[in-house]
Amino acid sequence: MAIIVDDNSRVIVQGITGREGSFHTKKMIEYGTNIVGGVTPGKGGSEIYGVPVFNTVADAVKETKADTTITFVPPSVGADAVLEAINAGVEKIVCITDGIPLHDGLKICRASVYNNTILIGPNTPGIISPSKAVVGLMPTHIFLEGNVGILSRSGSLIYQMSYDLTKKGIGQSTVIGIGGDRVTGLSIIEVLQRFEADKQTDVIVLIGEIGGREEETAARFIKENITKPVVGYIVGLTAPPGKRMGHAGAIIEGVGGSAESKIKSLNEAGVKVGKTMAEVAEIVAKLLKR
Amino acid sequence: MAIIVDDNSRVIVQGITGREGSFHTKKMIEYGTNIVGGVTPGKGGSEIYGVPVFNTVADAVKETKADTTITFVPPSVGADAVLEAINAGVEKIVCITDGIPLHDGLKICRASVYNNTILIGPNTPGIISPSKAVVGLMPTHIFLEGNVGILSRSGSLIYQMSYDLTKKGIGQSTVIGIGGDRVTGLSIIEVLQRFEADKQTDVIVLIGEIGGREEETAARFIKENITKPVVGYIVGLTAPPGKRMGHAGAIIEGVGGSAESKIKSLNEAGVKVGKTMAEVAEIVAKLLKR
Amino acid sequence: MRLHEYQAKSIFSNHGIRVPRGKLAKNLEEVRKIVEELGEEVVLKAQVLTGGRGKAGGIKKAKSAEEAIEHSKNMFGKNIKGLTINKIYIEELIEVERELYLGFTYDGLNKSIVMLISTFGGMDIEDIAAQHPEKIIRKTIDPLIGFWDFLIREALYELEIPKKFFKPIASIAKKLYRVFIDYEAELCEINPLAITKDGDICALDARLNIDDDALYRNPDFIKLKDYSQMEPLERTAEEKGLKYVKLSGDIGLIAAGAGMGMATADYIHNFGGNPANFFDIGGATPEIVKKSFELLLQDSRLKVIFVNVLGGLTRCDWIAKGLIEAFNDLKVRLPVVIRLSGTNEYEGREILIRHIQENDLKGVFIVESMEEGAKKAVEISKGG
Amino acid sequence: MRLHEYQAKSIFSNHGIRVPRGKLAKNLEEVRKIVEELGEEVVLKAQVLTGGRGKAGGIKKAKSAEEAIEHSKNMFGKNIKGLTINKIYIEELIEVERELYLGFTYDGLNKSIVMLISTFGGMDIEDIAAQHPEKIIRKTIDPLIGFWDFLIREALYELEIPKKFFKPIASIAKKLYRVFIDYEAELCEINPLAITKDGDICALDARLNIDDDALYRNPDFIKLKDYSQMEPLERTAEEKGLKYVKLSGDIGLIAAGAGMGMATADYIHNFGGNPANFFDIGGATPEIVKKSFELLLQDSRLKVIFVNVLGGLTRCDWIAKGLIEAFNDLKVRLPVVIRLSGTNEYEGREILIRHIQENDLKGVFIVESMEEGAKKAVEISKGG
Repeated sequence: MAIIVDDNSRVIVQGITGREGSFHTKKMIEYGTNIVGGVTPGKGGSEIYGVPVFNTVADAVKETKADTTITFVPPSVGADAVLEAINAGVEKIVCITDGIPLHDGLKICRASVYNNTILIGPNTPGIISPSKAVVGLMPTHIFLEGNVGILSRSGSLIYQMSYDLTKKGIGQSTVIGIGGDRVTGLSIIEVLQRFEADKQTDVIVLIGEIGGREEETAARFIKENITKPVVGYIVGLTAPPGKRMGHAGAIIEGVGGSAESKIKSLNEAGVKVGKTMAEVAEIVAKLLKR
Repeated sequence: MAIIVDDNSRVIVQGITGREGSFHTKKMIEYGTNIVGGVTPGKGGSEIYGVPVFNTVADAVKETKADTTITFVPPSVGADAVLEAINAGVEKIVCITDGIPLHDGLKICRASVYNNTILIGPNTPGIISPSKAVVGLMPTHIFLEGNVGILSRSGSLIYQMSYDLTKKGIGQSTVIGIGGDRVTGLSIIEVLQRFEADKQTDVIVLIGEIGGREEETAARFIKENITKPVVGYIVGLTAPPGKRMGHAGAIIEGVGGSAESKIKSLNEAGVKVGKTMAEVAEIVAKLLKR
Repeated sequence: MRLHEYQAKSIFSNHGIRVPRGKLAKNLEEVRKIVEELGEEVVLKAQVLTGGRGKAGGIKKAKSAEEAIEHSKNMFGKNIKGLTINKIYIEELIEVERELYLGFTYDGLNKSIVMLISTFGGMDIEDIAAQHPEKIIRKTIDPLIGFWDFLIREALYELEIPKKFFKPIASIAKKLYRVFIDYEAELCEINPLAITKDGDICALDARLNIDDDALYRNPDFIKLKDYSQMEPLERTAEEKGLKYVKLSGDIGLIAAGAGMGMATADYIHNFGGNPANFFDIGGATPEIVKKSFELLLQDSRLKVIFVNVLGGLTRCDWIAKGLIEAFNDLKVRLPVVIRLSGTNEYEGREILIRHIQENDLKGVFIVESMEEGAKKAVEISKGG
Repeated sequence: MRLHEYQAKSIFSNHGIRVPRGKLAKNLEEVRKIVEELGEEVVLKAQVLTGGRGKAGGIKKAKSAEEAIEHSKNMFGKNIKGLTINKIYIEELIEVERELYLGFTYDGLNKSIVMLISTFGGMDIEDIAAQHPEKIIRKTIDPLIGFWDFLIREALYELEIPKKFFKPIASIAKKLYRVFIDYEAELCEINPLAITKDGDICALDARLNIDDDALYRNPDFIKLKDYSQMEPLERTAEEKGLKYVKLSGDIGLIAAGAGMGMATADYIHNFGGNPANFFDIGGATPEIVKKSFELLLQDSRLKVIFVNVLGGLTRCDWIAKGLIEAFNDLKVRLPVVIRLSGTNEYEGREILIRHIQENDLKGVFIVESMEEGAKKAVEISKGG
């Protein structure tokens, strides 16, 4: 099981011959991800790490039957890469690219909804189903196969959270960064639904952060639809209001969106929220012992 | 049964207080259509023919639970009216308006697909399920309830076709004009699928015309998917190539699109094509006697 | 509304697409001046709103002003497919390495915009489609998502165009798409799009058809309409807002609805007659009916008029009123066959029949069906 | 990037939105000239990039040049929320009948653009939301379908605004939406949008925040950036392309990833310490690490630096190289606590530990976890 990606995923890499694309392609292949090809315009016909390179996603899909893509491209062509993949019929798109303009982001996220494409990101570290496949740039050695599903907007926090769990011997079903951009594709709720339906997942860890209203909305959803235990962590308690903290999303604007309001909503939905990620790991450990 | 509209449809009229809107509202109510309200910005709170008038479609839907709308508005606001209805969650939109700019048409037709809204038209005479409901501006007295489904891009031809059938005592399940514009919402194929699934319909009459490729595509679809007998009529045999014959769609451009090629495709799909509509009526009569 | 080449080129050029240097000449004097100004070998192109100019002698090269004037004498005032040449566009001659086709239009079936591109430029797209279907790349553009680089990239790889031309062609494609959107075009086309000997890209021809229904948003274009390129009756019809198309026969047709108009022409043909026109008065007011009669009565070819109405939006009572006004105010010297059904048909027939009886109109025949009317009209046209 | 009111107003005005007549003054002489030019009662508005100017004395009315100069003397050089006033925008005073709020921004949750409109203009939208939530109308705009009339019509009916203002407000809303789209804004806002005593509509204030990620497509705006409105260290960081936010404590933080940066600050706080900043070096090269150190070492408040890396895109070996360069080339007089995990952590730790041992660096502490590092840094900051 696990969600979205596993050993059956047929993955291509957009920007496979670039510096980061090739570095992480190698790491993904080493981890066992079924990388079936890559795309770099102008490099079609060549090979890298034993997989064929194509000029277009359409060619790659036609030749490799890929169902998943990961984009390592500069922000100025980030939207183009995602739309190319949607247009070529790729089912799942992991958009690593950080810095895609807001208005491009709005268009591609909406286009992915309209075309029933799963878009993870933009500005995501990717997704890993430990021991099955990684489609992303995570440090794979900190993950362990198991029964905890983790999701977050922040990449670095899913690393830390997984690390804290793995240190305790608690493994993960799938760990997913939904992306740190102002507008992203797959939503927290859609990931929660998938974890709820996933047989491998017994506990869900939701990492939220200040800004936006998604965690509050997710809390309501959890209360009504999620039967599995959910443990939360919210980052940004000490972030000053009105200052942008790196992430585009991580800025408190308007009513709500503060760490306190998010923790309150989650608590009301029966979600235990840890003060540190180590504390979250302990709560998870207790839940699993029951 | 019948398709798309029947006595359960809850219909509002956009532009209900206008000259044509009010004229045809009266006729629809007289025929028995369940007109539950209307929309004219600025006339909200008033009444016409015993139904309430609202300022916006959203208000009308909220108050009347309408699921169907018919738009009698000028072409310059035709797209706006359709998008307002889509946005208000109306399920079925009959867009009478003739002369909506092409680029507006492209947008609203695509938007209706993305929002799973049934859009009939633009530039349609509407739809009638005889003895149940008319949502359109057809001369209702020429229709008769029965088991023949009729569809056409042209309004005047569905009148003539129904007239020729009714004269022979052959009734119709639903008669639908999908719209004469260059780009329209509900496609021939989608209507064929609905007639195929409709228990009231035993024979389908497809009226095509020169221009476009839709009839050719429909022919392939019929061959593979439609089990009910289909009878065809193609208009425009004597239309000179390259001249626009009233209908935007009715111009032969590019390869295919001629009346001959359409008749050939239909014949190959096992569809009998009549030379006149009276001949079509005779073919239908024979089919029904079997 | 189709623009002339010179008009379309001016728009393309304003959008950053390279076109040959050129100017419009309306007489021989201007031809001389322009050729001397351009100062090199030139191409003379007749500005007529139809395809196939080249084969019809509407495109000529000239090396000198004298040669240009010679050619121009053979062009001015001549007809190509019935359209008079009264303007010649004169351009520098471009040395061409390779000719492509590039165009944007809509695709009703897919509710999309479509880009067409081919390495077989210079031919009609219909001919390329027929002879080298694999050499036309069609790229579907979602009208809500718009035109993105990957589409042109895919197309150029499929066409196996050398990589060095990707950027300039992509750039032109984006500009042409911009024209298509900004001017609400039905069609905009560069054919041929030349790769020049010096490696540049240049639009040798330009076609731009603007959506008539959108002209109210681009009112400047209405002024660009060249009525000299229309059949006189069609021009009068257009000026009066009527939907009229001239055909070659002797039976005048007035029908409510485009489909009905075409079907009526087909029926006439089926019964051995020849329609003189196609006239759609769908949704008409009495005034439109009268105006239509006015127009038809100017057509000396006609032997009979057939009015065929099965009205929905079109109300039979209004049609009847319009007919009566026509009978009262115009000299209707031709026989008229009338079929009147549909919305308000009882009211319409009643007032019409009363008028016919009261005024004892001889040449007016009320028929019960479309077949009957078509047969009757054909019969009269044959002198029956 | 947030523009000044006067910059935004110029853009709005170019898009056909009426704004009061006004000019920018940089000194008292200009103030006098402008007030005399405007020739009537004026409003002086401090151009500082923060909200709440009015309450902080940044907006004053004046009936004469003398009065304006008096006010200006109290403004120029003063601070509002730490930002220096060095420009005053002077406008004609508009007689206001009624104040509205109108703004466009994005809604990440719905992947949409959103229009906000309220009859409670002049207040912060946050305050309206808190005090009169029913008085803010939110209209979701599909970014692919765009802004259509029905949305503003719905909003105006919901707000029960008199019908006569529909057209002018709809017209301004469409223009403001055009600005939002054309300038790739994150936020554009007119607050208050005044209905004037003479029945016209006028934008009394103007806010325009442009998406930093899209500036490469609108390079002219980079020049408009007012660095005088930034904290010096933040300004240096921005100029060097670093992601730095100044906080109030004494522990310098460098973390890989925005989430990790915030979490590190939270952890520090949890253990009783106070972060002096937030610094995200996610995906950094060695050079970025060194530059970050350079910046932090300029901050005299600091007692310790905590480097917290659990790298994905960020490679630990690169971080280590950057740290070594910093140790070699800069005078690192502060203790440094380092946590290094993730991608290439073994390589990174190895070269770092070797360097520490070989150079016998005393103040550098390698820790095993985020908690340990946070505790150690707090301890040092407390003089431990």
